[in-house]
Amino acid sequence: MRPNLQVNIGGIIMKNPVTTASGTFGFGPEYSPYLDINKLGAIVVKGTTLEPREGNITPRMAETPAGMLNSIGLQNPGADYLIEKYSPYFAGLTTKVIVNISGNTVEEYAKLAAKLDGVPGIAGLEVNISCPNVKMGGMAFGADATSAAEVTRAVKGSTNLPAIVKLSPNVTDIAGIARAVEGAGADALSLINTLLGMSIDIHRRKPVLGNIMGGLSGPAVKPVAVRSVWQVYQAVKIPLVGMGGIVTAQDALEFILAGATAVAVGTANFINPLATLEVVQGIEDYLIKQGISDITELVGAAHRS
Amino acid sequence: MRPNLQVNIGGIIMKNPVTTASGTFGFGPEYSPYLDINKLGAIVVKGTTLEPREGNITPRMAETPAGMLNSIGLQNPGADYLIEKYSPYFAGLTTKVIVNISGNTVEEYAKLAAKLDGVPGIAGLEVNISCPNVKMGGMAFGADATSAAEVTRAVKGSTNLPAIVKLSPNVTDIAGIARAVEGAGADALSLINTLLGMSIDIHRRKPVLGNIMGGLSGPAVKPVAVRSVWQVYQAVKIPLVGMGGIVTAQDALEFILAGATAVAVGTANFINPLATLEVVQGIEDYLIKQGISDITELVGAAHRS
Amino acid sequence: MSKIMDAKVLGVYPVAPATYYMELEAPDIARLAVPGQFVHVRCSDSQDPLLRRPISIHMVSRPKGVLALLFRVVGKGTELLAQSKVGDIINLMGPLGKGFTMPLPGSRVAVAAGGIGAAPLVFLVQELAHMKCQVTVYLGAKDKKSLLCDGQFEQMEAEVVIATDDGSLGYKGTVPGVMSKHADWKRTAITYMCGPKPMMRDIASMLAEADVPGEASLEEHMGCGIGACLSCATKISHHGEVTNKRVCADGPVFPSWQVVWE
Amino acid sequence: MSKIMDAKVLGVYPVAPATYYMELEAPDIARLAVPGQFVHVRCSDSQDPLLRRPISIHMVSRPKGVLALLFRVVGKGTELLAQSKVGDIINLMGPLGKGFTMPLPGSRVAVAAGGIGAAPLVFLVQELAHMKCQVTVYLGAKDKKSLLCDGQFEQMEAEVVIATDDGSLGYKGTVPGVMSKHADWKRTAITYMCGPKPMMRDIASMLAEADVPGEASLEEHMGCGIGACLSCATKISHHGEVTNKRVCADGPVFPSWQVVWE
Ligand SMILES: Cc1cc2nc3c(=O)[nH]c(=O)nc-3n(C[C@H](O)[C@H](O)[C@H](O)COP(=O)(O)OP(=O)(O)OC[C@H]3O[C@@H](n4cnc5c(N)ncnc54)[C@H](O)[C@@H]3O)c2cc1C
Ligand SMILES: Cc1cc2nc3c(=O)[nH]c(=O)nc-3n(C[C@H](O)[C@H](O)[C@H](O)COP(=O)(O)OP(=O)(O)OC[C@H]3O[C@@H](n4cnc5c(N)ncnc54)[C@H](O)[C@@H]3O)c2cc1C
Ligand SMILES: Cc1cc2nc3c(=O)[nH]c(=O)nc-3n(C[C@H](O)[C@H](O)[C@H](O)COP(=O)(O)O)c2cc1C
Ligand SMILES: Cc1cc2nc3c(=O)[nH]c(=O)nc-3n(C[C@H](O)[C@H](O)[C@H](O)COP(=O)(O)O)c2cc1C
Ligand code: FES
Ligand code: FES
Repeated sequence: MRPNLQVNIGGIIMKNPVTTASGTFGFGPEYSPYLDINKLGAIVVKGTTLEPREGNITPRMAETPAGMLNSIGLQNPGADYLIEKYSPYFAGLTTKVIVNISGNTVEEYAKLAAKLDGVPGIAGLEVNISCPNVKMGGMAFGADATSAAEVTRAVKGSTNLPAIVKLSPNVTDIAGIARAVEGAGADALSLINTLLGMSIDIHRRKPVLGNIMGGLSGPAVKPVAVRSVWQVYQAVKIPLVGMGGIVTAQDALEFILAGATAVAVGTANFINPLATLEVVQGIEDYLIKQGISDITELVGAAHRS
Repeated sequence: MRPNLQVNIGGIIMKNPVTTASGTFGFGPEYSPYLDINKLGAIVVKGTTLEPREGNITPRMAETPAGMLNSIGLQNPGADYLIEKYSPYFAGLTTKVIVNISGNTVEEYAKLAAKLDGVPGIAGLEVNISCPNVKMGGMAFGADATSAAEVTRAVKGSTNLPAIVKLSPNVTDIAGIARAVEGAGADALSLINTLLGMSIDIHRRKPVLGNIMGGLSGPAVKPVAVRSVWQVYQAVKIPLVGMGGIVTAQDALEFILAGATAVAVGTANFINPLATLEVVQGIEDYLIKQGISDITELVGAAHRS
Repeated sequence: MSKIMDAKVLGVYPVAPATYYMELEAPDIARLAVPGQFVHVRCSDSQDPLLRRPISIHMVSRPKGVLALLFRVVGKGTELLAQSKVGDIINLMGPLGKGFTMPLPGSRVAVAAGGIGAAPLVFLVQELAHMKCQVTVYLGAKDKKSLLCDGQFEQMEAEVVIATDDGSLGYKGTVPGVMSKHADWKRTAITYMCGPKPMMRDIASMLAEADVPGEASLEEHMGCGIGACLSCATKISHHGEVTNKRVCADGPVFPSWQVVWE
Repeated sequence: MSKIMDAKVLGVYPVAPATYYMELEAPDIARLAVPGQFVHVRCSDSQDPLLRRPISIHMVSRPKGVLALLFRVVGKGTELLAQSKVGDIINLMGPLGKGFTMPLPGSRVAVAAGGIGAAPLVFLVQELAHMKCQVTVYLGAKDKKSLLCDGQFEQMEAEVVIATDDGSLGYKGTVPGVMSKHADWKRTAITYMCGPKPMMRDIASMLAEADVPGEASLEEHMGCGIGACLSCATKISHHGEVTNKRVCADGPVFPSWQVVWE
């Protein structure tokens, strides 16, 4: 018998626990030539803002040991374009589509949440309060429990869509922020966004990235991400979407055992466009081999061993 | 003409800017079969506490992508043993020896600092307020500007030795803590200590490390470390010792350009016991090639480009 | 047919200082590729280096199902590629990106190549030759021994005008330098270019002044290579409006007058 | 003479499922090594995998300057080692650690080996044979085809008592199981052991009960391999006091009655 892979992320029913990390999978169609997107539990699409944004200056990407820095800076065509151009495509998918949203102010988050409410094809929102690459609407909100809660409350007050709040690892106490966000009504949490980092070009004697600092992602950050999921799992009751350096099913299982109900694959898509599907398959194989009939039994199991 | 490599770290004159990261180089003799320690600018020895400590349970180490987790937990023979057994050896070296100290309480830091004052062979103290591997005497002090300043003041009030305060990257605002520590009288800062991380053994379904969480070091953390040095350089005037993932002279130069006056090699010693010397040589070669006569010209140069 | 595949290495040969020619068995790419497109190459199975490397399609042999690359070793990824052995398997994505716009058959065109920038232009000139175009290649390099592909261009009956920085072969100077002495390119349908940014910027402004169309193949650091991550943005000006375009998916070839040269 | 060196691969051969025998040109190690010591091996030039891997010294040929390793592929590092080719250069540190305590020449001794634990014991039995010791080897494996080094032990004129988990060769059961049926080891000067922890723990308690000395070679995950990082701590009880000792520098061989088996 095939094990149950279905999970519930704050009201979003995913047929399996694997989704994509925002900003690494475009809006979906980019990856269609490589895999059947409908086989994923959900896709989380590129960070969207109320108005279109051009993003940061280039270079926007630098490779680092087992990782990469990006400073895209939320380049995106804006919410209206998303609704007009992409939502029909989303509505045609059988996988769930989650839109990642950012704002410069609490009001912008609220407006955006209201605007996306009821748009066909959108199953939920991921509220990005942790982007290290923009001056406002980013990490500032996520660095502090009070403002993180405020954004959460504003979003929840403006939409009926499930809200997954995305946490930053660049904080002293991620569990405290998680508790505040849960208290403000978040349906689920996702973590981690990128670690703030930078590289210097020693020949030109200046930062590699045009924007100086960027967000570190990829395998390098996995230990920090697993630790964050572990700590937050102990602090809250709402479900967690774990991410940060997941390349294989083994990596994904570390997150699930640490307490994640679902996982997202980010940077690994660039290396292997089939990574998400391989993770789904590998999780299923593991469950069968271990004689576990339901993935949810595994969530947080490392806390109970 | 050979360029000047000499630097001054808060009163400790180093013949070149390269030292070792505490806990990765033992007390020195362990590496003598591999290199002439006297060729280094300084060595920073294993974290020392007032009383001997047995450290954490095993496993204490796990490899991660381009990095490693450790949860040694400050196993060390205690200050008396250090003074009796190692200080004569230290006194015989021509390189500078810096002792890394930790305490459970502010008073313990002060006592330790007083005890090491005037011990022959000890050139300075590195005050570890950032060890993620012990319940007390560790990261707790470094996670908060007030307690970080308090420890600094206590140490400075108890010793005439230069005090380098070692900062944790596991905080929301490392620059703020740096400012507080500078204000409390620190002679220099070193950064970064390890990032809090963990790994899970998916077969045994429990954390790999006996202590659950550990400190992440190695190339994986370099972008976070360079960013931290960059931010702290803008915040304080005292000299910085940069570390975190340095393997080559190129890596070390990134830290110097970001604002470090000296650099420490840690995890790389395990991979290549000659790494420190190769870094010294590579820095000198770079200076010659770039026609720079004094290393200090390079410190923070990426901020001025 | 997927755009991701394992390709077998058929040969790797050094052809100039730190420069290698590699042949791979990749029939799908050979069949579908057009000049100016690239492949996104996994240089190692390990996580160091982590990301793929974009390399232009240098030549294809459709009947043999062979893809040829020409690359310069500049870091870890290209070093690993250079070390690969016959029979090794290399994972590729491709063909990716939009290639050069082909002129009308029989047109007169110019091609400007600087250094390793010659790599994609061989495939281009191959196609132009099939289309009976009259091609002049302005080919630049640091010195004689670094010069790439001159023989190939000549075999395809292109006129080749050589410029070397040190004058060890042909004109002493840069490609824009030698072009400024030649007026030929002003009378062509289009000038295609690939090479260092300063070279392309200078040629682009010469073209703009002479009111001749041009296309430039750009480089930016890439993550996904397929338009999803927005790492590879480049500023493109269209009807006075400047927007960020993706080198991997909207390019790598752009009209030279639209590129915002910085 | 430094304890770090580049060694040339002279040969790599599969000898059992996922198990490889490797010869390296390492005259300094061959000259200095004693049984029970190990080398710390750099399996890759990249940062993935990052750390060295500790591998026991399986055999040395002093006249030829050859070091032999016997290893099982369990992950990335050993996989890379297994893939190395003749002529490849591998960086080694060694010989490291403290080896076995040698008995008086001509003594009667027992050796207990489980699985890949046989690797260092071949070097040991080689030396014991030179010392004209009378050696009984209790050799365990999962099954017949996984059994290691039986031929080598026999060539060195040791008595070999075989146990396999599935009974496909020799006694059906574990090494402590077969030892409990044999009384021979009780009359030896010492029992040396290397193998899975449960095996060594059981033998250690049998030895303690019979009041026979023993030495066990332990494993812990290692950073530096030379005593500097304290990664490889193991609990050792000495005169009732339990302290953390370093497997790399204070061991890997410890008196079996002092090991705190957990
Ligand atoms: C569309 C396109 C086509 C290209 N075609 C060729 C070709 O045919 N032959 C050839 O020799 N080179 C070509 N390049 C450049 C080639 O991609 C880089 O030289 C290569 O990525 C360097 O990798 P590395 O690991 O050796 O160097 P490193 O410097 O170690 O690379 C570090 C990081 O920077 C990126 N990077 C470094 N240089 C470049 C660059 N010039 N362009 C984009 N990314 C870079 C790498 O991809 C990697 O992510 C092309 C680049 C692009 C964008
Ligand atoms: C003193 C000593 C001698 C050894 N001698 C031999 C030998 O002769 N033949 C042999 O096959 N194996 C031997 N081992 C075990 C060998 O070191 C591991 O199998 C090897 O490190 C696994 O590396 P990997 O990359 O293949 O596996 P991975 O599981 O990918 O390794 C991940 C990390 O765990 C460490 N690790 C995993 N297993 C072990 C282990 N059993 N002991 C120590 N570290 C481990 C690795 O070194 C690495 O840091 C010895 C171990 C020690 C401590
Ligand atoms: C190129 C790139 C762009 C990203 N853009 C966004 C974004 O728009 N919104 C967001 O919340 N996270 C963004 N992220 C962060 C990822 O969603 C994810 O949290 C992070 O990369 C860690 O996962 P990974 O290591 O698997 O990539 C981006 C990451 C990358 C690499
Ligand atoms: C095994 C190990 C032990 C360490 N012990 C200490 C310690 O006792 N005191 C301390 O301040 N830092 C300690 N550190 C942290 C290092 O000094 C250094 O800050 C960190 O490893 C980052 O540098 P690296 O990436 O070059 O290793 C230890 C690190 C490692 C890997
Ligand atoms: S490389 Fe990802 S969009 Fe171009
Ligand atoms: S591995 Fe470093 S002390 Fe043993």
